[in-house]
Amino acid sequence: MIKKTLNSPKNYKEMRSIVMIKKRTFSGGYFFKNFTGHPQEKIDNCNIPSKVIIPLKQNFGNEVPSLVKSGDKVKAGQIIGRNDNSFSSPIHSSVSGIVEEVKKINYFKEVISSVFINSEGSQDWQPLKGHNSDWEKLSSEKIEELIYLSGVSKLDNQGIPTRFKSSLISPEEVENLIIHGVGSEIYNLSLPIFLERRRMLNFVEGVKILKKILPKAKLHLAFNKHQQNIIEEISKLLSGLKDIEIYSLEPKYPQGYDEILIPTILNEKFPYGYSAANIGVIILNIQVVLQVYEAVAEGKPLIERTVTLCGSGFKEPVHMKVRIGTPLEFIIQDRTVDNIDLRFIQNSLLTGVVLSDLKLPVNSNFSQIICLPEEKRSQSFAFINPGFKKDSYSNTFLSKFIKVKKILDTNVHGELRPCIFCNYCQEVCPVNLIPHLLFRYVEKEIINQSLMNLKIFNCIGCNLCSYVCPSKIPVAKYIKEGQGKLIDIGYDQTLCILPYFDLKGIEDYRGIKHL
Amino acid sequence: MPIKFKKLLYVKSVRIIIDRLWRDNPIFSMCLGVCSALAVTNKVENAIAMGVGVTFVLVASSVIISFLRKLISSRIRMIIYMVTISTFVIVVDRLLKAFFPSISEAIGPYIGLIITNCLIMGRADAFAIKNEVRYSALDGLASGIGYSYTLIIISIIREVLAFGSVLGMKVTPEWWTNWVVMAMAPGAFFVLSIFLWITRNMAKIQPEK
Amino acid sequence: MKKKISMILFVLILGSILTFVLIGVNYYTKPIIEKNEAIKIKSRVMDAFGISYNIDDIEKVFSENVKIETENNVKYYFTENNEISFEITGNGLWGPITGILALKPDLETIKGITLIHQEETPGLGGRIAEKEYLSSFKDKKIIPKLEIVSPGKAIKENEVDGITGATMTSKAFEELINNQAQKYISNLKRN
Amino acid sequence: MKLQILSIFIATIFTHNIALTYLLGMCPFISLSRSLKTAWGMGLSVIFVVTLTGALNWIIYHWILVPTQSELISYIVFIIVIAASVQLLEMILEKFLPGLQVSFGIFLPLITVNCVVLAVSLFMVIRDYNFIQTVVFAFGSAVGWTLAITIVAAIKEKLSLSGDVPKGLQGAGITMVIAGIVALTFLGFAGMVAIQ
Amino acid sequence: MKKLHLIIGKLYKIKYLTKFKPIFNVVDSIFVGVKDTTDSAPHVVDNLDTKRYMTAVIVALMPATLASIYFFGWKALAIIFVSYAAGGLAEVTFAIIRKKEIHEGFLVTGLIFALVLPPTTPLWVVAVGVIFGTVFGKEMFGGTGRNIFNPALVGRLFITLAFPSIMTTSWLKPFTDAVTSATPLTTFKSMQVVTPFSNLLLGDCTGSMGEIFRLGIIVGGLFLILTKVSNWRIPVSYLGSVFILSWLGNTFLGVKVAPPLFQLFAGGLLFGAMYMATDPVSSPFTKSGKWIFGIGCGIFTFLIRNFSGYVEGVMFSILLMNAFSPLIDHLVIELKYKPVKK
Ligand SMILES: Cc1cc2nc3c(=O)[nH]c(=O)nc-3n(C[C@H](O)[C@H](O)[C@H](O)COP(=O)(O)O)c2cc1C
Ligand SMILES: Cc1cc2nc3c(=O)[nH]c(=O)nc-3n(C[C@H](O)[C@H](O)[C@H](O)COP(=O)(O)O)c2cc1C
Ligand SMILES: Cc1cc2nc3c(=O)[nH]c(=O)nc-3n(C[C@H](O)[C@H](O)[C@H](O)COP(=O)(O)O)c2cc1C
Ligand SMILES: Cc1cc2nc3c(=O)[nH]c(=O)nc-3n(C[C@H](O)[C@H](O)[C@H](O)CO)c2cc1C
Ligand code: SF4
Ligand code: SF4
Ligand code: SF4
Ligand code: SF4
Ligand code: FES
Repeated sequence: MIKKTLNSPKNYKEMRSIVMIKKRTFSGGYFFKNFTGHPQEKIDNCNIPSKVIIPLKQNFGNEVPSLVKSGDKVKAGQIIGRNDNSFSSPIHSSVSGIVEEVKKINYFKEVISSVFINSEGSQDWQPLKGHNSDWEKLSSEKIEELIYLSGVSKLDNQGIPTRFKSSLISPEEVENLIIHGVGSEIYNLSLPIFLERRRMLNFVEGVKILKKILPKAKLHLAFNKHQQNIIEEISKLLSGLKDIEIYSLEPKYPQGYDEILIPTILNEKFPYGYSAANIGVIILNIQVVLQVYEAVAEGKPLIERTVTLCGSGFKEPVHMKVRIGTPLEFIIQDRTVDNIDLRFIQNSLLTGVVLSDLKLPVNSNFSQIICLPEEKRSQSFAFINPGFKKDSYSNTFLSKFIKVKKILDTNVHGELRPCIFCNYCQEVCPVNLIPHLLFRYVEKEIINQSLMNLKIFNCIGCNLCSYVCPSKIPVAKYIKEGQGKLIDIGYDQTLCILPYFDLKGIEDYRGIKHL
Repeated sequence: MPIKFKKLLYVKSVRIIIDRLWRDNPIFSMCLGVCSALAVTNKVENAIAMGVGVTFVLVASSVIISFLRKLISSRIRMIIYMVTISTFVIVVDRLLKAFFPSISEAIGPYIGLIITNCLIMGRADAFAIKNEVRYSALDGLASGIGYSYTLIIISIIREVLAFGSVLGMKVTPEWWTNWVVMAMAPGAFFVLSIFLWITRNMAKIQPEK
Repeated sequence: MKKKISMILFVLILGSILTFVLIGVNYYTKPIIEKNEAIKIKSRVMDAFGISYNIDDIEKVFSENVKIETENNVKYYFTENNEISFEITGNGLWGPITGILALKPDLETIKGITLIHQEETPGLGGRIAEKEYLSSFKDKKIIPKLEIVSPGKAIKENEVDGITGATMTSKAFEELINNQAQKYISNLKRN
Repeated sequence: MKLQILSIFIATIFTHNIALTYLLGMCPFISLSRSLKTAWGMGLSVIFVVTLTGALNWIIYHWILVPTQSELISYIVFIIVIAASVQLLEMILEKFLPGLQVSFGIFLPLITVNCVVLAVSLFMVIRDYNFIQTVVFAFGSAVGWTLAITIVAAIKEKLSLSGDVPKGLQGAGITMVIAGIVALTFLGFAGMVAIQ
Repeated sequence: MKKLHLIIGKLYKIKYLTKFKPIFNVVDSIFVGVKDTTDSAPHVVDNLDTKRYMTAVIVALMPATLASIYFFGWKALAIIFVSYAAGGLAEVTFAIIRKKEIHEGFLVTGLIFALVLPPTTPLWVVAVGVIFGTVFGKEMFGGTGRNIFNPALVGRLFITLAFPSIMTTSWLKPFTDAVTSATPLTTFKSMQVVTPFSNLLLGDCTGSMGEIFRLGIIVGGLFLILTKVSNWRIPVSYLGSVFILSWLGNTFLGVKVAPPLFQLFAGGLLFGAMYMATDPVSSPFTKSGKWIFGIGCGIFTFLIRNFSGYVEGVMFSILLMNAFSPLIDHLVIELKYKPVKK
C-alpha cells in the first residue's frame, strides 16, 4: 500500500484531505492468494431457462405464502409470494410464463414451498411502479417501499430494514451500516468489474439512498487494501457525505464474516450466535447496494443475481448473470471439463455445501458455483515434492516464494495423525480460540464447563483450522459436534454473550423469552 | 479344575491368601506402601529387611487390633492404630539396630516410616477392625508376604542392573556395565512402573480412574 | 457406665501390652545397641591405623593399643608409635561425609582413612567408602596439599586417583581432607 | 548461617526433593495428582501441617524427650503430635474458617498418614538440625512435595486430553513414569547446594 | 508405484502378515501416497502433512548431520544407523502390539538423538538410550504427539545418568582419534579458558556429534523458523535470556561465570534452542507460554551450567521446562479465558 501511494503522491494527498482511510485488520486468518480457476473479468448473460423453480424462502426472512397457483400466468418481476406480517420480503417471478405447480421441495436441508414456472423465454421484466431515476425526489417512505417491494430487502444476513418487517430492526434503530467488498475466500467476485465506470456511480448513488432511509446510521465502507484505485475513487465521490468512514482491510479470510467485520471495523464485540442486527448493525455487500440502486432508480425487482462460476473444473470460469430459479444444470451445462469426477460447491470452498442435486435452482443466496476435480489419484513421495503449485499455510513449499498459480483439488494430502501441537489452527483462528484444545475435549467426550470457559460457542465455523491442520484432523467438525453436545446437556451460547449485550429484536425472531 | 480345589477357593482363609498375594496385592493393585517399595529396593538385603519388618508389624498390629476390636470406639480408632503400630515399629527398629546395624543405617528413617506406611493403616482399618483374630492374622501375614515378594522382585531387578549383583554376589558377566541410575529414585520409578504394567496386565486389574 | 468401664479396661489392656512389649525389647536390645555404637567408631579408628582385631575383642584391642586425648571437645587418638588420628567431616555431593583420618608421626603422611558415614550415589560416588579405594590414600602426603586427580593420572606422592564418573565427589572429598587435616594439624602442632 | 538456611531451603526443593529423591508421600502423590485442583489443595495442607508439626516435634523432642532420656518412644510421640495437630487444625478450621474447611477438609485426615509429615520429624532428629533449620527444612520439603505433585498433576491433566496411555499403565503406572522422568531432570541440580 | 501398491495389498492379505499392517501402511503411504478426498467442508485442505512437517526438520538438521559425518566418519554413521534401527524397532513393536500406525515423529527423534551423543558413545549405549527414550519418553504416553517430554532428550538424559563414566569422560576432536576429557564448557569450568569463536562456529572443538558445527545449526534453525515449522519465540527467548543472564552474571558475580557470547556458542545451547526446545509437542502451545518456556530454559541452563555439578545444562533445562509446560499452559489459559457462569 505504501508503494502505491508513493507512485501517486498527488492522489494520496488529495485523498487524505477528503476522507480518512483507516487501515484495519484482525489477528489470525489466512490470505488465500493466486489459485487457478479464478473467473475472467467479464460478465456473461445466462440464457433464460425453459423452466424455473422459485423457493418461497430466500436469504433473510421466513417463508412466504404463494400468491399464485398452478396455471396462473405470471410476468417477470411480478410478486408471487408475500407476507407483510412476518419477517420477510416479497418474492418475484424471475421469468414470464405459466405457473406449472406450487409444491414443497427439499432445498439445502429445508423443505420449502417453491413455485415452478414454465418460461416463455422472453428477456423482458416488469418494472416497479413509482421508481424514479432522479431518486432524490422520492420520499423516504416511497424509497423504503420500493426496496421492500423489489425484494432486495431480503439480501444479506440481516436484510435491509424498511417500514415493513424486512429486518429484525426498524430503519431508525440502525446505528451502523457496513458496506463491504472484502471478499477473502479462495474465489471471489472481482470487484473491478462490479465497480467499472458507470456502475461505480450507481454504487455511490446506492450508498446515498441507503443513507437517506437509515437516518441515524453511521456509514462504514470497507475494501481490500489491494483495491487502492477503487478506494481512492470512492473516497473522492463520497467526499460530500457526513458520517462516513472508509477502511482498507487486509484481504485475509474470513474478513467478510459479520463476526469479524464488526470487531475490526467498529471495535465492538460480536454477539456470537446472533445476528449483527441485534446490536444495531446492518452489513451489506457491494452487489446488494447496486441492486438497491437499480430497484429505486430503475424499478428493477430482484430477479437475477451475478454468480461466478469458478474452479478448475470449469473450462472457462466466468461471471454470469442468472435469473433466480434457474436450475444449476442449466447454468453449468457443458462448461465443465469432461471425463473426470467433479464436485460442485456452493459459495465457499471452506464452508460451502456440496451441490449434489444439480436439478435444484439458484436462489438469491448464490454468489458462486465452484467446481473442483475430485483428486483421487495419489502422489508418490508427495512429502518431498518441491511444491511449486501447492498452497500451504506453512512456508515449506516453494510456492510461497514463486508467483505461480496454485492448484486446488479435493485430495486430503496426507494421513490422519494425532495432533502435534503445531499450533497452526490456533494461529489462524480469527476469534482467538484454541481449536486443538477444544477438539481434544470433544474427542475424549469430556463435555463440560471447561468447553464453555474456552468459549467454544465463539467459533464462527470458518473451517480455517481444519484447512491448515497438517495432521488432517477435522478440527472444526469436532467443535461443531461439541457445541451440539453442550446444547444437549443444557448449556447454550447465550451464557457467553449475555454479560456484554443489550440485544434487540431477539425475542420476536428467535422466540427466546428469558433474555 | 477338580471340584475339591474349586471349593477350596471359597474357603475364607484361602480366599484371603490368594487375594493378598495376587489380585489385591498391596503394591500393584492397591498402590499402598509404595514409598518403601520405591525407596528401599535398591538392594535385595534392604528389601528383605523391609519386607520382614512390615510383615511383622502387620501381623502383630492386626492381631492386637482385631483382639481389641469390640472395645475400640470409632472416634479414637485412628490414634489407637497409630500407637499400636508405632510400638511394633520401635520393636523392629531396635532389633535391626542391634543385630543388623549396617542395614539399619542403609535404610535409615524408612524403618520409622513403616508407621505411616499406608498399607498397615489400610489393613488395620479395612480388615482387622472388622474380623476375627485368626483371619486378621492371616490377612496381615498374606498382605505382608504379598508386599515382601513384590519388593524383593523389584529389588532384584534394580540390584542386578545397578550393581550387577544379588545380595552382594556378582551375577553379571565381565562386560556388564552398571546402570548407576537404577540405584537412585528415577530407577525406582521406572522399574516399578514397568512392574505395575506387567502385573496389572497379567492380573487383569482395571486401572483406577 | 458399662461403656466407661470398657474404655478404661481397654486403655489398661492396650497400655500394658504395649508397655510390656517396649520394656522387653528395650531391655533386650539396649546393651547390644550401645555396644554397636561404641565399637563402630573404635573399629573405624583401628581400621585407619591398620590395627587388626576380631569382632569380639574390639574393646580389648582398642584399649591396649589406642589412647584418647580430648582437647576443645575434639578427640584425638594416639597409638604407641605416636601415630595420630581424628574425625573429619564435611559435605559430599549428596550429603555429609564423616570419617577417620590417621596420620603418621610426621603429621604429613597418611596412615589410613576410613569412612563412618556418607550418602553418595551407591556404585558411583559411594565407592569412596570402599576399602580398596581408601587404601590408595595410604602413604600419600597431605602437605602442602593432597590432590585427587583424574583416574589413572596419579604420579606424585601427594596425588590420588579419583573415581571414574564421580568428579564431584572426588573434589568434595579432596577439599574435606585438606580442610580438616590443616585445621587439626595446626592445632596439634601448637601443642 | 543465613546462607546455610537458604541452601537447606533450595536443597529441599530441588536437589533433595522429598518426593523425587526420597520417594516419600507417594500414595497421595499417585491418587491425588489426577487434577490440579486437588493437588493444590493437598499441597497447601501439607505445607501447613508439615511446618507446624516439624516445629512442634522439635520442641517436644529437645525439651522433653531428650532431657528425660525417653528417645525410645519418640516415634509414638511424634505420630501422636501429628495426629493431634491435624485434629486440632480441623477443629479450628471448622470453627473459624468454615470456607477453608470445605476445601481443605477432605485432605486433612489424609495427611495424618502421609509419610512426608513423619519423615520430616525423623530426618530432623537424624540430621541434628536446630530449631530454625528444622522449620526451614520442614517448610522446604513440603513446598518441594507440592511443587512435584503440581507438576505431575498438570501433566496428567494434559494427558487426559491428549494422551493415549496403554491400559495397564494408566493411573499409578504412568504417574511413576512421569515422576521418574521429572526426578531424572531434577538430578541436574546436583551439586548446586550442599545439605548438611 | 501402482504395482507396488498391489503387491503390498497382496502381502497384506497373507494371514501371518496381517499383524504387520503398520509396516505395510508406512511403506504404502511413503511410496504410493494418499487417495482419500475430503468428505465435506472444508473441501480443500492444506498440502502440508506431518510427513513433510517432520521432513522439514530433517532437512534443517542436514548441515549438522553431514558435518558430523564429515568430522567423525564411520563412527557418526554407525551411531545414526543404530539410533534409527533400535528406536525404529521399538516404535514398530509398539505399533504392532497396540495396533496403531507408525508415525513420522520418529524420523526426527532418531536423528536428533544420535546428534546429541558424544562421538565415542558405544553402540550398545546408543541402543539403550534410544529405546528408553522411545518407550518411556513417548510410547508410554501414547506415541507421537502425545508425549510430554522430548523423547530424544529423555533417552540422552537416561544414558547420561545411567552410564556417567561412559558419557562424560570421552570426547573426540574432529578428524582425530585422540580422546580427551574436556569440552569447551568443562575447560572453562575448570580453568576459565575460552575456546576461540571461529573454532566453535566451524566445529573445530569437542562436543556432541551434531552440536559443534554451529554455523550449520544457525542456518538450519533459521530455515525452521522461516518455514514456520518451529516457532521463533522459543529460540529468541531462550538464547536471549541466557545471553542476558550470563552478561549479568559475568559482570556482577565474576569470571567464574562464562561470558555471554561464549555461553551462547558453547555446548549444545544452539542445537537445543533451535531443534529441541522448539519441539511443538513437548513445549507450551500458548504464545505467552512459549515465552515463559524459553526464559525458563534460559534461567535453568544458566544455573545448571554455572552452579551445578553438570555442564549439560541444556539437556536438563529443556526437560525441566517440558515438565513445567502443561502447568504453564494451564495457568496462561486460566488467565486468558474467564470462566463462564451457568
Ligand atoms: C499397502 C496396503 C495395500 C492394500 N491393498 C488392498 C487391496 O488391494 N485390496 C483390499 O481389499 N485391501 C487392501 N488393503 C487393506 C485396506 O486398505 C483396508 O485396510 C482393509 O480393506 C480394511 O478391511 P475391512 O474394512 O474389511 O476391515 C491394503 C492395505 C495396505 C496397507
Ligand atoms: C544417578 C547419579 C548419581 C550421581 N552421583 C554422583 C556422586 O555420588 N558423586 C559424584 O561425584 N558424581 C555423581 N554423579 C555425577 C556424574 O557422575 C557426573 O557425570 C560427574 O560429576 C562427571 O564427572 P567426571 O568428570 O568424572 O565424569 C551422579 C550422576 C548420576 C547420574
Ligand atoms: C528470528 C526471528 C525473530 C523475530 N523476533 C520478533 C520479535 O522479537 N518480535 C516480533 O514482534 N516479531 C518478531 N519476528 C517476526 C515474526 O515472524 C512475526 O511477528 C510473526 O510472524 C507473527 O507471528 P504470529 O502470527 O504468531 O503473531 C521475528 C521473526 C524472526 C524470523
Ligand atoms: C521443530 C521441531 C523440533 C523437534 N524436536 C524434536 C526433538 O528435539 N526431539 C524429538 O524427539 N523429536 C522432535 N521433534 C519431532 C516430534 O515432535 C517428536 O517426534 C514428537 O515429540 C513425538 O511425539 C521435533 C519436531 C519439530 C517440528
Ligand atoms: S461471500 Fe462474503 S465472506 Fe465470502 S468472500 Fe465474499 S464477502 Fe467474504
Ligand atoms: S472454525 Fe472456529 S475454531 Fe476453527 S478457525 Fe474458525 S473460528 Fe476458529
Ligand atoms: S458454528 Fe454454530 S454458532 Fe458458529 S457460526 Fe456456525 S452455526 Fe453459528
Ligand atoms: S493444526 Fe492440527 S496438528 Fe496443528 S495444533 Fe491444530 S489440531 Fe493440532
Ligand atoms: S507409604 Fe508413603 S504415602 Fe503411602
